[in-house]
Formats: sequence, structure tokens, C-alpha cells
Amino acid sequence: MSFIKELTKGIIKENPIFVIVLGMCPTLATSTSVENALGMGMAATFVLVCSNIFISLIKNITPDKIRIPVYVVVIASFVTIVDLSMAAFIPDLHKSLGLFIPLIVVNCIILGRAEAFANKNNVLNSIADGIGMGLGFTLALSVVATIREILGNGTWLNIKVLPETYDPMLITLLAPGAFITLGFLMALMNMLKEKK
Amino acid sequence: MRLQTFPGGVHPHDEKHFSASAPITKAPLPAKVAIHLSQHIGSPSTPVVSVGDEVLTGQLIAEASGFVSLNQHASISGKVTAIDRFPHPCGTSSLAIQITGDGQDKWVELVDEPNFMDLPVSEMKNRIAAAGICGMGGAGFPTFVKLSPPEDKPIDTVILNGVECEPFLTSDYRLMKEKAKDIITGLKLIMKIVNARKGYIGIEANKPDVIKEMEKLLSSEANLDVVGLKLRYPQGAEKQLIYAATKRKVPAGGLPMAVGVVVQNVGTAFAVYEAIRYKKPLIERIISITGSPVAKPQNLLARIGTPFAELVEFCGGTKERVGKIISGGPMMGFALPSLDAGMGKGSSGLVLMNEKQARLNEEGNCLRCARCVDVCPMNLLPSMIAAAVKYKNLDMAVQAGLNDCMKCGSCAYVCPAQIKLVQWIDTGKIRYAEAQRAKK
Amino acid sequence: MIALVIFLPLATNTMSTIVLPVIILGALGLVFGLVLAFAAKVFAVKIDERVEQIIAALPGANCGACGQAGCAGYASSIVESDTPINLCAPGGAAAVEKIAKIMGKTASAQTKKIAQYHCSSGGFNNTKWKYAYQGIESCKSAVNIADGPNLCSWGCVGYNDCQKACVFDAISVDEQGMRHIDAAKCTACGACVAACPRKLIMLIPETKHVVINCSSKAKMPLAKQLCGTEKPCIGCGLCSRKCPVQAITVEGNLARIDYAKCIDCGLCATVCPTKCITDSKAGKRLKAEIEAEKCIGCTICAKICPTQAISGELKQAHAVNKDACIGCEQCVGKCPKKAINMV
Amino acid sequence: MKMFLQLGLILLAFCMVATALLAYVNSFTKPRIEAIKLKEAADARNELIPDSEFEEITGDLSYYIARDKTTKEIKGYTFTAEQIGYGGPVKTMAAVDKDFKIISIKVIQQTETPGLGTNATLPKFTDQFKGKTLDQLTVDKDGGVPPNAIKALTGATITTRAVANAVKASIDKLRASVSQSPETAALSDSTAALEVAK
Amino acid sequence: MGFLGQLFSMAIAAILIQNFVLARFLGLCPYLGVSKKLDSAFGMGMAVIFVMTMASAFCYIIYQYLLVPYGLEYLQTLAFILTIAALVQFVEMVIQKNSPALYKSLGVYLPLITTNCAVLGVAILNITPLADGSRYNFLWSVLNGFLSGVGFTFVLLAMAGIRERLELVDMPKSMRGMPSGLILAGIMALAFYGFMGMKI
Amino acid sequence: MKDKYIVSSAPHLHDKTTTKNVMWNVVIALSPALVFAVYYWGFRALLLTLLGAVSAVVTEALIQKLRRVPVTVSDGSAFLTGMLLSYNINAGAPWWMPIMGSVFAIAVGKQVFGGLGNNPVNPALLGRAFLLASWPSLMTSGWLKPKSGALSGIADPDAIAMNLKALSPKAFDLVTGATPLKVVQTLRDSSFVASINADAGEGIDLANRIFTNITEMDALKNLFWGNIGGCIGEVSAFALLLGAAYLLYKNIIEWRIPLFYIGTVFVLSFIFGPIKGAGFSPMLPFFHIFAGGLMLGAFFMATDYTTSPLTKNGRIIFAIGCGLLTVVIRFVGGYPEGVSYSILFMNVMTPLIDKLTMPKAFGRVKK
Repeated sequence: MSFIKELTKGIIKENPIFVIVLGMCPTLATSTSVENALGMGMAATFVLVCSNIFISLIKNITPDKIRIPVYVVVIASFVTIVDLSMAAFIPDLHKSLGLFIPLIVVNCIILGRAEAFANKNNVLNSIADGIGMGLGFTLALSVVATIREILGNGTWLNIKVLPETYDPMLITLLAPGAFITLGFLMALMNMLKEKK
Repeated sequence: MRLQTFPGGVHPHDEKHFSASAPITKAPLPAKVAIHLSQHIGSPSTPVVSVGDEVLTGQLIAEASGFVSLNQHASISGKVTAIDRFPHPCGTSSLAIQITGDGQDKWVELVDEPNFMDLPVSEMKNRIAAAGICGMGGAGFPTFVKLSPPEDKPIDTVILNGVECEPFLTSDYRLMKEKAKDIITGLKLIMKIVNARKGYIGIEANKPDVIKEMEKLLSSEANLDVVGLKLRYPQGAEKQLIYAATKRKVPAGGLPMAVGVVVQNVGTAFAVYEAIRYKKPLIERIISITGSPVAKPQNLLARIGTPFAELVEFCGGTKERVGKIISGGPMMGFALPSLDAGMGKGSSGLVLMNEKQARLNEEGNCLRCARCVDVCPMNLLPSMIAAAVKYKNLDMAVQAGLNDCMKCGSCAYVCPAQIKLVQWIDTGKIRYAEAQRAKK
Repeated sequence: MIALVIFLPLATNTMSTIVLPVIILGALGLVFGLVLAFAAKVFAVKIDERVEQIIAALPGANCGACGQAGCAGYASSIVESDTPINLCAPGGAAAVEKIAKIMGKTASAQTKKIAQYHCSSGGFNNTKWKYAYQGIESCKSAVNIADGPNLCSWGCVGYNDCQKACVFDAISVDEQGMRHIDAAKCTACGACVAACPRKLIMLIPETKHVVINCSSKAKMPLAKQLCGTEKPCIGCGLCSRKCPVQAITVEGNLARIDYAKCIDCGLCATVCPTKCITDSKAGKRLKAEIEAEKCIGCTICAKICPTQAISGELKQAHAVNKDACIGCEQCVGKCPKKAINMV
Repeated sequence: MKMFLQLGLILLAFCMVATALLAYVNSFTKPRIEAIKLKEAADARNELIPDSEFEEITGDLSYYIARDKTTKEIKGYTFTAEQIGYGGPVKTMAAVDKDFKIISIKVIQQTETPGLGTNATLPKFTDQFKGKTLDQLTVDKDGGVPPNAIKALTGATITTRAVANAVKASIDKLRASVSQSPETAALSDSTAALEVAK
Repeated sequence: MGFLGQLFSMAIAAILIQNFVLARFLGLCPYLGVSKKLDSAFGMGMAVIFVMTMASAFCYIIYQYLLVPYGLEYLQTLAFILTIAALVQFVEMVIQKNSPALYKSLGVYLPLITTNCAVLGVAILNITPLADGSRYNFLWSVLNGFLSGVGFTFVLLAMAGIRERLELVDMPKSMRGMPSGLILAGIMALAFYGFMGMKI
Repeated sequence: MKDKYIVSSAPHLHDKTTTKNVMWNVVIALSPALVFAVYYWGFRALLLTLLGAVSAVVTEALIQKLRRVPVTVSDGSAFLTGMLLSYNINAGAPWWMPIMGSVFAIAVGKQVFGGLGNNPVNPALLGRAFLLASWPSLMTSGWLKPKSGALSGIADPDAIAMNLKALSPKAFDLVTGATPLKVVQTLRDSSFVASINADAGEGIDLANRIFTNITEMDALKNLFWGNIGGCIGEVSAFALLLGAAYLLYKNIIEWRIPLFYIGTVFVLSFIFGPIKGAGFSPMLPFFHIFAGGLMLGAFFMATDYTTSPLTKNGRIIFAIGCGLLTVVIRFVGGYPEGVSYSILFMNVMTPLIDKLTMPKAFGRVKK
């Protein structure tokens, strides 16, 4: 039962981006297109699940004083493994995402979940948490990316959705547009929360 | 002559034309007076009469209850009919002694000291204290206390405040015009008491006739001078006047004596003269009854405690609907809920406004236009204090100058968004005091 | 096959590709571990773990009801200086229990209190005005000018400072402009109590339903003239005399209930001539009923009944007039035969 | 002292395990990645000058000589040019013919602003390089007049400059090294022709 | 260009043109989280400057003298993040001991410097080849780390200044906190666009 | 309560200046520029300005309705924002430009933070920055040619242009197709200078000649009256000065910001203005203060109450900062004009400047 609960909470109730506000940097940096967003989301989910498993396994043998160094070592290892394996086995996808993969290391969601969840819970729940949070992250990222890609490029997942006459609003693809889009999405979340 | 002034300030219309030309007139004796036990800064006076006692005009009815306190005297002869809460000229209600007059105005005995200038200083001070004189510009600080600075604060300068920078009011102007010599004598007496070498009379440029007259009278006096001042509010505030006249800056939170200066209102100087020469207690003063609704604006010599309603009646009543009653000047005076209150020792004027003048606009958003910052004579950030108080950030309010504000109202006067800056600051001061108390 | 895939690369160049990096990074790890261990010793700060635990146990509303700057402040003050552990109003008994466990103290939770107004006026139609106030819409600011805009200088000004102070949304304002406290939401944090410049709000135990709805110290005729609802306390003292447990005192024309003594019988409310005392439980209390079999007709109950609701001949079974009984339970304890029940 | 060692050793252990794992993964991904990279580069070259075989020349500028697969005749050269753009280095692979006229170019790596600079990878942009000679590689914003110049990308002049100037600079270097190379002496006549044309 | 000229152009680039937060999307979590009060923003800024400078130095040494000689560049992420984590924890302990007030106000954000992408970002940027193929040497790496930290602090302070001011206004409820913070960041990023394409 | 006397806190007198008349007075002060713009570029300038202003007002009203707060569009601040935004768009821009800009300026720049007085940066400038980032090509091209004269303001353009055309087509394109500041910016590009000088042949320093032409007295006259290409509100230094004089007379703006802003630009362009190889021209500082949006920026945008410092010293720092950045962007930046970005940037700095220049109370000694 709790497995399902841990799995679903990350999607809306404790959405890592909109609610917990973690992992801003990759959110803003990789949401220029839905394609990037999905790739980033999946890669992050994979690392999140792996590191959650591992950290919940070792939680009892890590002394507090070096907890964080140990966690980052774990996370960095998984990220590097993902990076290397993707480059070797699925080079095409790696090419379009390559730049963002090392960024996963510093995605605070992963360390955040390690600190807040995995080191307090058992393996099963940690897996659920990892998957849920990862999905929530992917979802939120895709929402931001959808807005940015449609407004800034007239396309969605590289498919033209706006007429040719549409003069793309380039700002949505730039840094200011990223900030403002996410800001308004969060305000929207707040408004919905208030209404409830 | 070069006009002096201070940094900051505003230029409200002076509106003195209503009553400036009206000579001082004696107001009729009131039927009843309420003499408040606290008309001054300091502890309230202690009554020495009880209900039913017969009193004479000028008789002591309440005495000072401490060093910073004041004697109060009956302003008419008659019977004490109540000691209870009565409306106070600052709008609230407080304890007062009510005297119902017998209409005869029987006085206590006065003297006429021929050599009053040569009285010993201690005697002079005693007479001032006995007469119950406090600052007559509005704040009401007991004069006797002001004239007794501690040994380590020598006073070298006395400034008489004849600025009357508040719009509408003309009582000081009329007094200076009609009793110039007595005021100068008062100044000399004060200088003698505090052993000051230099005396100034500060007068704003909108009273050129008085400046000229005073200059003529003082031309032979080497150590006395008239200081002409630019027309700017709040020129009459103590610290600003001292700066304008002497370029000395009174430290924040300090008193004028810190820079060797004593400031007295011209009315106070006149009362000091009368008290020392005649032993006359402070039972009457000059008050301007003015404003557009008043049928015949006048400067009245009226007994302390006379209800404002009677004074307005004497001025012919009102000729249009009154929207607001202001005790004191319109910049710092108190709006009253009714005309029931009686005048106090600090009541320099009663300004009536019609409904149109009285109406205020709704507060808008602060534009950060900084007009308030530009005019603040204390160099504070009024808009920031107000906002900080509004959002309960007392630390920021104090940083922006909450405790240095003297509530002159210049900021609220200029604010284009009509923000009630003074009231916010006032609220902030109360909150601050509460917080300090809570800390203890 | 799998084994081959895994071990083949290992076997081929184990030395250079695996061992070397392992040694280098391992050494790095060792060095950092040692440095951190060293730092942990040198820069050791004794943190009381209890502080963290208490913060976790507190509700985190940062309301300040405890008198500290926020929950963290309260937590550390509990640990550092012997601050009572039952000051957290929003957390209530649950929080106290948790803190007690952490601190190893026995719990002594406060009985839950809620805020109550002690004024019946305050709305647009329920206030008599002294003047037309124009200024900041705040009670605290308004009362500073000429003793406040309402005639009664003890009464509610009506600019809702209390509502603005409430972080739990427990105070609502109705169409009349009157304020209502939602007992369910009220946590007795006391923010409204501090916000009211007229000191009209007091925290009273949730179990008590009788409130003196006035704070006016004005004398009799004046009090009524000033009051917007004409339901002021006029200091007549009837309630005080009637109170079966002497819980009401009158001082300066104003009656006040000592809730430590009050038994919530509601008798005072029935005698108040101005209806200033309200009893939200009136009519809802259990009524007394005498078991005829047990009653020996001693008349003690009839004598003690403040509303003369019990009647009966001496040595005969008594009966309760249910309409007159207000459910004050005075008779129950006094009956020597335990014949009276509340139903 | 015991704590010291404990902390150090635990961190040591984790690092060792992690590194071992990574080293192991690396040991069999590395060859593959390198192979993929080489293949990609080769593919790119083939795309720029199809049906050729390439010979690498290293030096001040590393470039490849492209020869016709059958005739072994020199068809041209390919090289990678790099210059910093708006968001970082922009790598462009270009192919020129024997007269150093551009056959085609391809932006192979960049981190430019999405929607602006990234348009440099589109054929719309790269196609205009086809057939341009060295001195036609001026961006219009710098005074070049199209069609004898490169039309800058909207809002991404810097990226355009990075591509054009990098290619220009590399062609310069290429010319220098080709003319020095004894192997290409045969080309001298065509180089001379170019001089004449100028 | 002399040393000072180079330093100046690096400073302008790090602070205004290629600001870590506004142009590179790095270090956003602390930027949005610790910018509510000027005082704590200042403390955070100083901590970040310190950590970035130190991280630049250590990471450079580790990369240049441990990883490169043995061909272990693929371990750079692991080695760098380990170094940074240890460093941050060290700094945290020092601050906790020496300035409890600062420690209190920085709260959760001190450990978050570990995952402050800006720190890892600067370490990686320092070893990334420049346009001309060269790399920063040790001195320039450290300077780059320091100046990038200054750039971070600069925008953090500006942000905190604005947000402190916005504490005193009536903002729509749904905009309070993060949403307005993000939009402010967007506005600041737009304001910094004036430096785009600057040639210094 | 109505029949009672009014009681309020002192002061009981009030200056007659209100938010409303401040805003509408600024609108009045801005109108001469519009008259000039219409004279030189036709009614399209008026149309765009109105579109901008009206859409700003509508946006503000809509948002206030949605937020259920009083609608305050009559205070003129939204109208003013829309007007200023349109003034920052060239008269040849598509009609939807001012609308998009105004919506963004009001929604994101102002209402997000709660409306009037709460905006951290000047909403009109933010709107312009938004447009420039969103549609860079539309914002930097399509300048309308003034009624008589050249975009670049060079006097007697035909004669000079023909002369130039013979020498170098690139130079010809430049002086006929670019705004004055764009010309000067291009002349700073050494590769361009080399190429046109090479076109013109041995011994002719074409760049220097253009530079001299554009900064000479006749060209300055065109700048002053507005016979150039540019944004609607930048048209005429004269019209803007007229409006500024009105505002100064009405005591609506304060002299410090415009004086120090323009002064800084004047001094810095005197020192760093001359381009490489060109002779020194005493007219150059005048060119720089009359060209582009400096007058508009210094008098109408930098003086925006909400986004400039509260304190007098702060305003001086603010203005000098604006001036410095304007010159930096014009001389070494990626844009020909730096007024709007420099003011935006300094707006962001305003709270810090206020903090630094917090006044000490009269009679208080600094601790």
C-alpha cells in the first residue's frame, strides 16, 4: 500500500519541481524542447532510482560526518555509468542529450531524495519514491518544455503545430523566458492550491 | 537681511488672511470651565480643591505632582462642580476640574513689582513655577523645568519662537504685533534666568511688519537680534529653528540644551513677563479662531478651559457646514470629534474646515516618488517607515528613522498617493513601544 | 557467456585500467575522510539533538504564541533554558506529549482554550459612532485618535485587526461587519488577543460556554447610551450574587468570570438584565432528573436549585420542572442519596 | 584516532568500489565510444565529399585529403574549424575543393542559444556557404554584401561570425600547409591560377 | 593585454556577460532560496565565493596531476564532486563553530552548496578548452572560480535587495515566494541582456 | 457616521499633487515628441502609440478585474507605460508589436508584483527588452525613412550618398540604411572599416569621412529636430526637451537624474567617443547626447519614481551608472544603443543603492 503511495506522491502532491522546488537548473536548462525534456527526465529518473536503492542499502553503515561525500560519490558513479553506457550503446540518443547528462550529478532532486527519503526508508519504498519523483520531474519538465517549444519554435516534439505565419517568440527559448514560464506555472499551481 | 532656513520642508498655503488683521479681543467670561489636570508634558497635577469649594480667579486649584509637572489655577471665580473626565483639546478625554462661574470674576491679589528685572534668579524661577507656565506653542513643556538646565549644560543662547509656521494661526503674530515690548522684556528675563549672552527672535518672512518693528526695537540691543526666516514649514520646530538661527544641530534624541540653546515661544515669554512682574498665573491666552466656516475669524484673549463652542459662538458662529474641527494648526493639530472640549494652555488656535476641505482621498499605492524623502526635515525615509510598519517589520522601520520622526506631517502633506504617513509612523511608534515593553 | 563478457576486459588489462584508478580515487577518499574526521573533532559543535527533534514535533506555524521567535526559537529555548513545554497552542496536547517524551518530562497539556470576544458591538449597524474616522483601516491606529471613532471607548472599533492577525483563518467577518471565531480553527495562539488595542479578546477554556460580552467600565446610564447593541455590562452585580460558585466579580462597573472557578452552569446568563452575558450552551445542557425510588424528600436539592425548578413536599419524592431547569448540576452533588441524574 | 581511521576508511572503501565499477564500465565502453567517434567523423567527411577516401595530414591544421575512390585524384580537403561563439566553442566541419572553394560545411558541435544560434546547424544556413571563396566569407553585418557574403542568422551574428571566421581562418591555414606540402606540388598550377584570378 | 586587462575582461565576463545564474542556469537553487533577506544573501554569497575559489584550486590540481597523467579523465565528475562535497562539509563545520549566527541563517543551504551546480560547473569549465584550444592554468582557474563566485553573489544581492523591497508591498497571493522570485530572475536576466555580445 | 465631524490624523492639509495628475502630466509632456514623430514618419507612429497605450490600459483593467481589486486605470500609469513602450518601437514595426509589448510590460512587469509602485524595473523598458529578445530582427530593421533626409541623419544625403556609392557600396548601404548610432557602431568594427577603405582605394579614409559627416553640425541639427530614423519617441531631442522642461517646471521630475545621466554620457563620449583613425570632433559629445534614446531615457524613463533610488545621493549614483553603462554598451557592446538596457540594469541595482545611501537622521551621528 505504502509503495503505491510513495509512487504517486511525486507526481502531483510532492512534485519535485512545482512543490518542493528542487532541481531548478536542469529544469530551466533542458526544457527548450520536449525531446530534451523527456530524455533528461528519463536519465534523471534512472539515476534517481539507482541511487535511492543504493543509498537505502548503505544507510546504516555510513557515518553522519561523511554522509554527503559518500552520497555524492554514489550519485556521481551512477551518472558516469549512464553517460558512458549511453555513449557506447545508444550513441544517437546520447548525442542529443550528451551535454545534459553530467548535469544530473548536480540535480539537487537526487541528493535531496537521498537525504530526505532514501536514508530513512527501506529499499522498496525508496524505489517507489525514486520512480515517482522521477516521473514527477519528467512530467513537470515536459510541461515547461511544451510551452517553451510551442511558443518559441512553433513545434511540439519537432512537429510543427503553429502555422508558418507565426513569428516565434524567441524569448521563451532564452534564459528570461525560461524563468518567466516556470514562474507563471508555479503561480498557477499556487492558485489551484488556494482554490482547493 | 538674509533669510535663514533649514534643509527639507514644504510650502503649504499660509491661509493667515482669515484672522491676521483681527486685533486681540477679549472673549467673554465662560459660564463653566474645565481645567484639565494634564495640559502639559509630565505627570498630571494633583487637585487641591474638592467638589463644592468656592474659588477665586487665579487661585491654585491643582499643584504640580513632581519636578516635571505643573500648577493649575482657576480661570474664573465660582464653585468647583465636578472633578471628572472631560473632553480634552487633543480629542481624548481626561480628568479635569470643572468650575461653574459666578460671573463676577473675583481675582486673587496680584502685585506690580517695580524692580522686577532685578529680582534674584531663584525668585524669578519660583514665580514662573507658581504661575503654572508651560510652553505655549503646543507641546506644553513646563517652562520652569526648561529654564533649569543641569550645571554641565551651560546655555549661551535663547531663541524666541515667533515663527508660527502652521498655516491659519495668527495668535503669535498678533501678540508680537501688540505686545512687542513685553515680549522683549520676557526674552531678557529668560536670558537672565539661564545666564545666556545672546538672544534671538525667529520670525518667518510672511510677517514683515513684525520683523521691522522688532528690528527697530532691538536696534539698540547689542546682544539681541531678529532672525528673519524663509517661509517654510516646519520652520517653527525646535531643532529646525535652532539650525536656521545658529547652524547648530541638536543631536538626535537630545534636547536643545545639548547645544547650549533654550527655545521659548513668544507667548511663553509674554507669560513669563507677566508672571514675574505681576505674579499673574497663566489663566488666559490668545487663541485664533479661524478657518473659512467661521463667520468672523478673530484672535481672542480667552480664559483657559473655555469651551471651544463658546469661542466659535463669540466669533459669530459658522456660516457653512463644518467638516472638521482642528485644535491647533492644520499640520500638527488634533481633529476633534466635537466643539465640547475646552481650550488648554497650549491651544494656539482652533481651525474649522468646511466639508470639502476636510475630505481626504483614499490611500493609493506608494509610487516611491521620494517626495516625502525630499521634504523630511529630519532626513528620514518616511515612505519606507510606513511600509515597514504596515508589513510589521519594526527593525526596518527603526532603520529608516522611526524613532527620529517628530511627526511634523510634511511627508503626508506632499504624498501624491495620499498615504497617511504620519499615522503609520504613529502606529509604528506605538508598536515599537509595545515591543520594547514585551522585551522587558 | 555473461561471465565472459564481464571478466574478459578485467582479465586483459586489469592492472592499468582498474587497479590504478581505484588506488588513486581510494587515496583521495581516504584523505578527504581523514580531513573531515579531523575537522569534525576540531570544529566540533555540541548540538543538542533534542532541538531538532522538538522542531520536528512542533507544527511549524511560527505563530509566536509561545513568546519565542518562531518554532525553532521555541525549540531551542525549551532545551537551553527551562521554558515550559506546554506553550505551543497550535500544537496542542499532541505536541506537548511529543516534546515531553523528547525532554523526558511528564506531559501537562493545557486544557484547550479558544479566543472569545468580550464586546457585543462592532459592526456597521452595531456601533454608535463619535466621529467620522478617516485614516488607516486598523484598530490600533484608529484608537489613537481622539479615543477611537466609536462612542464607547472600551468597545470594538471594527477595523478587524484581530482578523488580520489570525494566521489560521479562524476569524471571519459577516455581512453586518461582526466578527466570528471558528472554534475548530482557533488554536488559542493569542495573536488576536495581542492585536486588539481594546483588549476585548480573551482566551477561555473550550469547555466553558458562558461569556460576559462586554468590556465597558462606563456607569449605568452612560453605558447603555454608548453601546451600539445596548447590551453592555452595567456592573449591577446580579450575576455575581447569583453565581453558585462565586466565580464572578464586579470591578469598576464591569463583571468578569474567573474561569478557574466557573462551572459553566449558565445561571448568570439567565439573570443578566442587559443580556450582556451569553451562554452558547443554553438549553442544550442535560437536565436533572430525580429517581423517585431513591429520593427521600430531604429538600436539599430544592433549596439549592437556583431556578426553583425542583419542587416536592418534605419526605416526598421531588420532581424537576424540566422547563425551568437550566442544567447547572448544583443539585447532583448535593443529593445525599445520589438520586439525581443528568439526562 | 579510531574515528579518524573509520571515517577515512569508509570513504576510501566507497571511492574504491565506485571507481572500480566505473573503471570496469569504462574499460569496455571506451573502445566502443572511440570507434563510434571515428565512424561519425568518417561519415561526416563522406557526407561532405561523397565517394572519396581520406588521408589524414596532421600539422598546424589537421586535415584530410580526399581522393576519388577510383581515380585517386585529389578532390579536395576536409577539416574541422573551431571558434568560440556565443555559448561556447562552435565546431564546423568543412570541405573545400582543390581551388579552396567551399564544397559544403556542417556545424558538428555547438552550445549556442536555442532558437537563435542553433539555427546554424540548419541547411538553410549552411547551404549558403556552398561555392563561396575565401574572401566571400564575410558576414554581411561586417560589411559584406550578399550574395557575395554570408547572411547572418537573425539575432545570432556572433554565431555566424564564429562559423564564417573559423572556416575562413582554417582555409587560410590549409592553403599555407597545402602549398608547403611536397606531395601537393602538383597542385601548384591551380594555386597559381587562383592567384591570377585574384 | 596585460594581466590586469585580462583580469578585467574575465571579471566582466563572469559577472555581467556570462553570469552563472542568469546566463548559464547554474546555482539556481540557492539563488532562489537564499535571496529573501540581504543579510543571509550576503553570507551565502561569501560562502559560495569561498567554496568556488577553493573548489577551482583543488579540482584543478586533482585533474591536472592525478587524472590527466593516468588517463582517467572519465572520472572527473566523480573526483570533482567528491572534492567539492568534502570541501563544503569542511566549510560547514568551520562556520558552525565560528559563526553560529551565519550558520543558522544559511540553514539548509550550506549543504546545498554541494549540489550547487555552480561549483561543479566552474570546476568543469576551468578544465574545458577555450576557443583557441588552450586551457586556463592554475592561477586563472582560481581567479575564474573567484570571479564566478563574485558574479553569483552580485546577482544574489541584487535579487535579495529587490525581494526585500517586495516584502513591503501587496503582491498577489499566488505570486508570493517562488513564482515572483522566478519572474524576477527572468527580469534580471533580461536586464543583463544589454551586455550580450560585448567585446572586452 | 456621515453626519459626524471628520476626524483624522494630522496633517489636515494636503498638497494638490496626486498620482493621477503626475501621470497625466507626464503623458502631456510626452506628446510633443509624438507630434514630431507623426510629422516625420506619418500617422503610423500615432497608430502604434495608441495601440500600445490602449492595450496597456486594457491589460491592466483585465488583470485587476481578475484579481478582484479596484480597477485603477484612470490614474494614467498604464496609459503612460503603454505610451512609453510604443515610443521604444520603430514606426515601421508590425502593428502587433506594441500590443505584445504592452501586455508583457503590464502583466509581467507590473501586475505580477501587485501593480503601481511595486514593479522592480520600469515596465515599459522591460516590454521593450522583451520585444527585442523575442523578435530581434523585426525590432532592429524596417526603420521608416524620415520625411526628408536619411535614416542616419547625414545632411544632404543624396549628394553624399551618391559620392559614397561610387566609392563603396557597403558604405552607401550603411549611411542610407542605418540609424545614426548603428552607423557609429559599425564604424567601430575594424574589419568593416578595413573593407570599405579597401573598396575606396588607396589614400581614402572612408570611415573617417562618414564619421565626420555624421557628427557635423548639419547632421546634429537633423538629430535635434528629429529628421532621422529611430524609435517613435526618440525622434526629436527638441520635442523631448520641451516636455522635460514642462516636467521640471511642474516639479514632477527632479534634475539630478537627467543632469548626471546626460552629463556622464557627455563627458565619457568626449573622452572615449572618437573612433580609431578619425580626428577629434568637438561635436561628438553632442552627437551622443542627441542620438538614440538618451533624451527619452534620461528625462522620462530613468526618472521613473518607482524604479529609481529614494535618496538624493542614490539618484546621483544611479544616474552616473546609467550613463556609464549607456556609453559602454554603445562603444563596446553588441547593441548600437544602450539606454534601455542600462536603465533596466540600474533599476535592478536600485534597492542596493538605496541600502547604501540610507540617509542618517538630522542630528544623528553615523555609528
